[in-house]
Amino acid sequence: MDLLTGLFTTAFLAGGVLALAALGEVLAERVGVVNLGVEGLMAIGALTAIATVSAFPSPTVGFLAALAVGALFGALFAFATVILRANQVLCGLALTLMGNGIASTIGRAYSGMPARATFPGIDIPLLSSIPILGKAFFSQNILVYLIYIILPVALSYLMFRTRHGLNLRAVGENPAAADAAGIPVNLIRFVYVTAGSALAAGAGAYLTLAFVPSWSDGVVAGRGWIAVALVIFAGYRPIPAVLSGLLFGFITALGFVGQARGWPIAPAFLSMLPYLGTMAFIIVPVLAWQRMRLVMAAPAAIGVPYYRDVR
Amino acid sequence: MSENSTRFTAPPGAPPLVQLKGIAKFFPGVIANEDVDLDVLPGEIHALLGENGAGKSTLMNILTGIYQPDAGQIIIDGYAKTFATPVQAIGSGIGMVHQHFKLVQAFTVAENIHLGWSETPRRASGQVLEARTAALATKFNLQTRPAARVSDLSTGEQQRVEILRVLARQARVLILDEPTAVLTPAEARELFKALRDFASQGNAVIFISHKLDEVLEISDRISILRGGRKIATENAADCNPRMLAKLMVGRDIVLADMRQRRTGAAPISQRPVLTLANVSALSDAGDEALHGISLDVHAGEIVGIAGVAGNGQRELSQVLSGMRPPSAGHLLIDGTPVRNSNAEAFAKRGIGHIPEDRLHSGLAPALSVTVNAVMREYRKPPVCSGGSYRPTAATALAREIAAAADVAIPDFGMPIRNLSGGNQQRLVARREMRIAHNVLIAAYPSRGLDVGAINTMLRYIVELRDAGAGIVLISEELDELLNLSDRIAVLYEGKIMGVVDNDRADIDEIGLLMGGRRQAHEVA
Amino acid sequence: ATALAAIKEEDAVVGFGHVGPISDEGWTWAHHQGLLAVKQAYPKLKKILEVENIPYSADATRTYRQFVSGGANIIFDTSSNGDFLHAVVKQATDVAFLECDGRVDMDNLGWYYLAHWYPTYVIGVAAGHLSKTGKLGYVASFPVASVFASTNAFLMGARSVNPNATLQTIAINSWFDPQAATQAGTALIDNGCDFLFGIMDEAGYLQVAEKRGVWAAMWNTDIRRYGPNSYVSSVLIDFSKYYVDQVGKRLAGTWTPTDTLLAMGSGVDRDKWGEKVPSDVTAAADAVRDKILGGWSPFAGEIKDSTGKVRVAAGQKMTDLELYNWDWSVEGVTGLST
Amino acid sequence: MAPTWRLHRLPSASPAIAVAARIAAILVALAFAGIVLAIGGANPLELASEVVDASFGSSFGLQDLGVLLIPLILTGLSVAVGQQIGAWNIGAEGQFYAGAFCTAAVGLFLPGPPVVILPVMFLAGLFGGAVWILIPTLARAYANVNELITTLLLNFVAILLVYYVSTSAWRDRTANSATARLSAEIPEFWGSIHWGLPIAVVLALIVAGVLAFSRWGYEVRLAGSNPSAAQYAGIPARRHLITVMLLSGAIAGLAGMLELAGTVHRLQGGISNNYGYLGIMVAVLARNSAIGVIFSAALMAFILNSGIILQTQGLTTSAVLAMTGLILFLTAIGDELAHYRIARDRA
Ligand SMILES: Nc1ncnc2c1ncn2[C@@H]1O[C@H](COP(=O)(O)OP(=O)(O)OP(=O)(O)O)[C@@H](O)[C@H]1O
Ligand SMILES: Nc1ncnc2c1ncn2[C@@H]1O[C@H](COP(=O)(O)OP(=O)(O)OP(=O)(O)O)[C@@H](O)[C@H]1O
Ligand SMILES: [Mg+2]
Ligand SMILES: [Mg+2]
Repeated sequence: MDLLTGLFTTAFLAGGVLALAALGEVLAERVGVVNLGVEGLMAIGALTAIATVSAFPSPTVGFLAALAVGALFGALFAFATVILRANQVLCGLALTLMGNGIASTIGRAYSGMPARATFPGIDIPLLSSIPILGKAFFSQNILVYLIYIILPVALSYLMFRTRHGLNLRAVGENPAAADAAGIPVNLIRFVYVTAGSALAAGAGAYLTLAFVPSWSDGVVAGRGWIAVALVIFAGYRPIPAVLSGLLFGFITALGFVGQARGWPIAPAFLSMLPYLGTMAFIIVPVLAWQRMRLVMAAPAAIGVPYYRDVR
Repeated sequence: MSENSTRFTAPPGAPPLVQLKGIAKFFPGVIANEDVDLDVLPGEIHALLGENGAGKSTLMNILTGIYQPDAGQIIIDGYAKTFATPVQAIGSGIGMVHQHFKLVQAFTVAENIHLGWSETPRRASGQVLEARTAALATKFNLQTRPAARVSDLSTGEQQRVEILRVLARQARVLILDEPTAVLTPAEARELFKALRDFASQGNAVIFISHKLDEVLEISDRISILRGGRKIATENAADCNPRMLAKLMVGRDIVLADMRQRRTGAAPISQRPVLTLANVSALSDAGDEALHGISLDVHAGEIVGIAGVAGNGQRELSQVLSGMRPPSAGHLLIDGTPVRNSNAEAFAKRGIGHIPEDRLHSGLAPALSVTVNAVMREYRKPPVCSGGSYRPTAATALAREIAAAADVAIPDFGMPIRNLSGGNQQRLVARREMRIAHNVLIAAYPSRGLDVGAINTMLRYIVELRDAGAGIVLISEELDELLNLSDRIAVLYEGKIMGVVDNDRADIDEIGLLMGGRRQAHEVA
Repeated sequence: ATALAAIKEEDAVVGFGHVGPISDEGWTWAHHQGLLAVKQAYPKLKKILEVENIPYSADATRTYRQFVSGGANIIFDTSSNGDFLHAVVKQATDVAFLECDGRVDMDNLGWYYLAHWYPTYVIGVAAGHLSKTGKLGYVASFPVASVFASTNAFLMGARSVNPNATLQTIAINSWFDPQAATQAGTALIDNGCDFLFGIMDEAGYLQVAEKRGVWAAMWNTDIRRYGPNSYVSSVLIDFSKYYVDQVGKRLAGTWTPTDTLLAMGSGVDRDKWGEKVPSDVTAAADAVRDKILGGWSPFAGEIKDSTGKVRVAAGQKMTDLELYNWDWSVEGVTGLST
Repeated sequence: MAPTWRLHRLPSASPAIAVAARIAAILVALAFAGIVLAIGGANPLELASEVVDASFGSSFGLQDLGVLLIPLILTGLSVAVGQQIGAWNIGAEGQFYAGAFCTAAVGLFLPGPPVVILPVMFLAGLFGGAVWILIPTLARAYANVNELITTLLLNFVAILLVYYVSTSAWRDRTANSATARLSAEIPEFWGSIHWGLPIAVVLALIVAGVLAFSRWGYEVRLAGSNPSAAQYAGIPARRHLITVMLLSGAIAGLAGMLELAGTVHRLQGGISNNYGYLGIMVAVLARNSAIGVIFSAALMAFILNSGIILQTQGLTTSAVLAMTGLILFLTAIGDELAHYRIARDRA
């Protein structure tokens, strides 16, 4: 396979994990809740998917099961942070610990088993024969299309083109105003935090059903944190979130290609590339265009619990 | 009240639109409302009066489903209702424009109008919402800019958005909580007309205000709350300001002419203490907000700045207090030009500043009363000496300021946001007066205060003037300006349209200047 | 050093500290098999303590100290914790310590490791036969000694068949990151490699090789099920005999610290060849294996390093300790030394 | 009317109730874990007594706690200091490594007696941490770039850098992917506890003191709480933001320095056991109080140390991890519930 095509192929594959997790976090943060449990949720999702396909060898069932279990843990987190209004940072970090711990405890039984079913690649006729990008993008598994096209477009449409999207964004911007306008703040927060958690778990499932199709303890390897960072980078918007996941995946892949090609840079420094590159992509545009600050602004009520009775 | 002929008359025996019975609401250690009965009839404008903290907002928050009453009943059209959430209240035709606007700053006007509204089309793109908003604005005759972000709007514009939002939802009861009077007299008249029209269709308006004249002008009946209880409901025709003030506060309030100087008061100085020479300044967004302003302030005089909020007042007060450097022109203190603007240096030279938004720019709401009280004097002994900060000395100073401001504070360590807005305002004023031996910039010092508190506040200002400080009084209350100022400058779109000597001032002329017209004959 | 006093089996406590989870199907799993062998050999042991995922930090000291407090008589650190372990070794002089890949001796501390370069050379021979492009790929963690030995032995094996073979390494800069290993494997294949080898615990790059239809060989255990068509072999490790032996000595009162490199055939070997590997290839490779078992060493001069400098003169033979401490790349290996 | 009871939320919880809620949360978490363990066939009470015994019953246990406390206090302090000015320093982990890196550079290459070297190392640690947060600081101060993401990203870079030097240029042939032992070590004063512990505690007290009793501390609090009020009072908020963030980084760098020169002695990958991230929890548990950090770090050290003890008792790492998470989760909930008071209303 041509080198560039390979580069894009792994970029799409690796970026998908980050993109899906970041999409989940966009949902939570858009309604004003910071969920630092992404890393743990991904572990739970990765395990659930493997465990499920080992019983029902269908990747779709495995993926859906991961979404469901992710939603369950997300609901627990949402109950604590939205209903009881406990500290979001602490609960999120605790969720990560719990998720990792539970996943690797239960995961013992599933280590060393290749996924019994994975998402196969589908060649899209015509499109897949476009040079370079065709093979890289249009002969991927179905999840890749879900992550790169269907979800971001749908979520972006939902958020910015519908009544419901208007309401949910208002909840993240000014819950008191949303409440006074008759929007059920806690319900919306609960639902989106839960849904976002489901997507984070889905990112884990994507790992074990498509990317590295097997479970091993620690398979998430810190990507949950990157996803959280990318959400800020993407200005809390779905399409940029997905693109930033792709960008990160691309720079990572570039580092490996650099090693394979024998670039005269120490591997450790090539491995730093994605982090430094992301930083540059954050800082430089803001320095260059003042307006970016407005566009990138976080929802105003992010991280703040809402109490109707307290001013 | 008689000028409007098309009064709505409810059919005999029709139930009140809204009836509150025995409403009570308790907060930790506070009785916000107790045993409140209130009837609001179709077709009437019903004013709600009361001191700061009397429980007006709380009562209305109960009626709109934001708070749950601890006792009592809400009856709409004769049917008992429970409003567990604001949606249910909206569903029953109750809409409220809150004292603290409930708008999403990052959203456009159109988006705010359509928030949480069941009639918003499911598929709602920016253009669709903006078109609908424009249509609504025309229908209800309320000027708005549908595509503008709320954070770019003046307070007055924001208020219009709030009203439009409520009206669009076919509210039958419109509650206005201290519509902070950010309108020119003409605009206010327009609003009142809109309210009258609204009421004349069989709807009702509940109008909360501290401005007694306005209340008398607009309302049919007036209810008065004191200490959470309803004291009285009167026909507006039977009331006068003095009597209302007495009912609210429980004692007589004397509204003196503040321009009287007591004997021994400092005279107006010959030389200005503060001079603006052709000063321009940029706004936060980077646009020029002040264009070549020239103004002198003399010791012992009050210079009023009239104008609709949002015409550069914020920038002007910041330039005058050293928080914002002029982009062009000169600023002179005591005749010497100031090179770098710095709030600290200005404070040192005796320039105090009561900011427009006291809670968010003059205070750190989450920090203690002490920390906030010493904000202007912490740099010098006894609070600080040689880099060390002495909490006990700071608390002692805070006590002194609180005593002078006549505010009782149970615990100087509690966050200042727990104080009522009125008390915050008094503390800020006293704090600034301590350093303002040269000039005091007072931006909307009486905004949101009840009559009693306004009286106190204005007395403070006069006291300071008499002690020989120059005062810049920024206000949208023409009455207040006329009552205090020696001269009135009118600000419009960042320019001074004219400076009027109080003795020769004419309300209508000032009103026109505020609207951007220089001469009376331009009116077409 | 004098031997530590004997203890009765019923009173004895054995400790195992691992770097990863025993479920890793790799390094730690293999050591855990050793533990199971000890359990079977000495069924009356009072207790076997085992802790996984010991971080390479001061936490290791805390853990081993807990072993000592828990009454351990002999402790295996299955992945060198260096100073973190030695701090405890110095304090607990009546406890026998064994550090895998340790390199340091004390009165009550010995070390052990595997002469993995021999089976690796054998697999390299197979790779020389199987690779059509002559471009071999290696997924590495960090440029540490075991990685140098592994890459060098592998390429030397391949070059014994195909003198033009080259080895491209990619270091993922982590000991464990299946996602990165997968990407690294992909990048190697995209760059023309048709045989992947590496030092990873999990099967990431094997699964890539399977998908892309190239050959792959692994470390530690038999994980051919991840890539039945690609699997060539594995550097199979087995500590059972060694562990049973050491525990036996400790019980008998004859334990003294030793340095041990487990030889091919007793602790380390190639795995059973993959089903798809042609029999002529396996035969050729196994012939080399037999030669090594017979005492021949492939690690003899002349050996040049990647800059072309002769490091081992003709006629000279590298000792096992030199092989163990290898820290330069042989000619043809790219990506490790910079 | 019958007396009615209702739930009130107070703006701040009384300290006694807050402590009680925290203890209750931990007990509930432990009870839950105990039940799970009992179902799995273990004896939770025995395990519990083992943990307490191993932590407090022996001098070794206390030493382990003490050594663990040092990095936790400092990274917690680092995060808490950043919060004073409203900055989230998620990068204490990276600054820890950077501090250790600079310390190692001094310890490996600067000749001299320990009395000279140790102070230089101390400064190097502070310097390394501060340098590592410099770009996030400037980006936040001058371009308002969210420091949360920039500091986080730099963690990964710092870790890679340390792995790189300790496996290549600075590697010691006799050690396994680590540098040689540093030329100077912080002396120990009780068992394995070195002078880093008093340094960390004193530093926390100093920071608390400076924040409470200096003009600078006053200005920082004001600027952190409300930047517009700071502008109003003529406080140079940007300058304070920069100093405080650099200080936050320097403190985390010092944590790396003390861990390296006092506990680990060789630079190597993985010397920070997620101390930077744990510091976030320590600071949140302490509600960003510099003195509170000492206590929450002690709590965290006890939880972590108990985890190690439980592992030697046969519990898996992952089970211990899950339990730690549960304790923190319930603690967060307990902290919030402590604000509520059931009151009887005058009816
Ligand atoms: N959320 C709250 N928490 C605690 N106490 C409250 C709260 N809201 C209101 N109160 C109490 O209820 C009293 C009534 O407050 P409210 O805001 O209704 O007064 P108001 O009449 O609207 O005053 P103003 O004229 O200043 O707006 C206040 O004095 C306060 O003590
Ligand atoms: N979060 C809070 N917790 C407890 N009490 C509060 C809180 N917020 C406000 N209060 C109480 O509310 C009272 C009044 O507050 P409020 O903001 O309604 O003032 P206000 O009466 O409306 O004054 P103004 O009209 O000048 O703004 C104060 O006495 C204060 O003790
Ligand atoms: Mg009010
Ligand atoms: Mg008020």
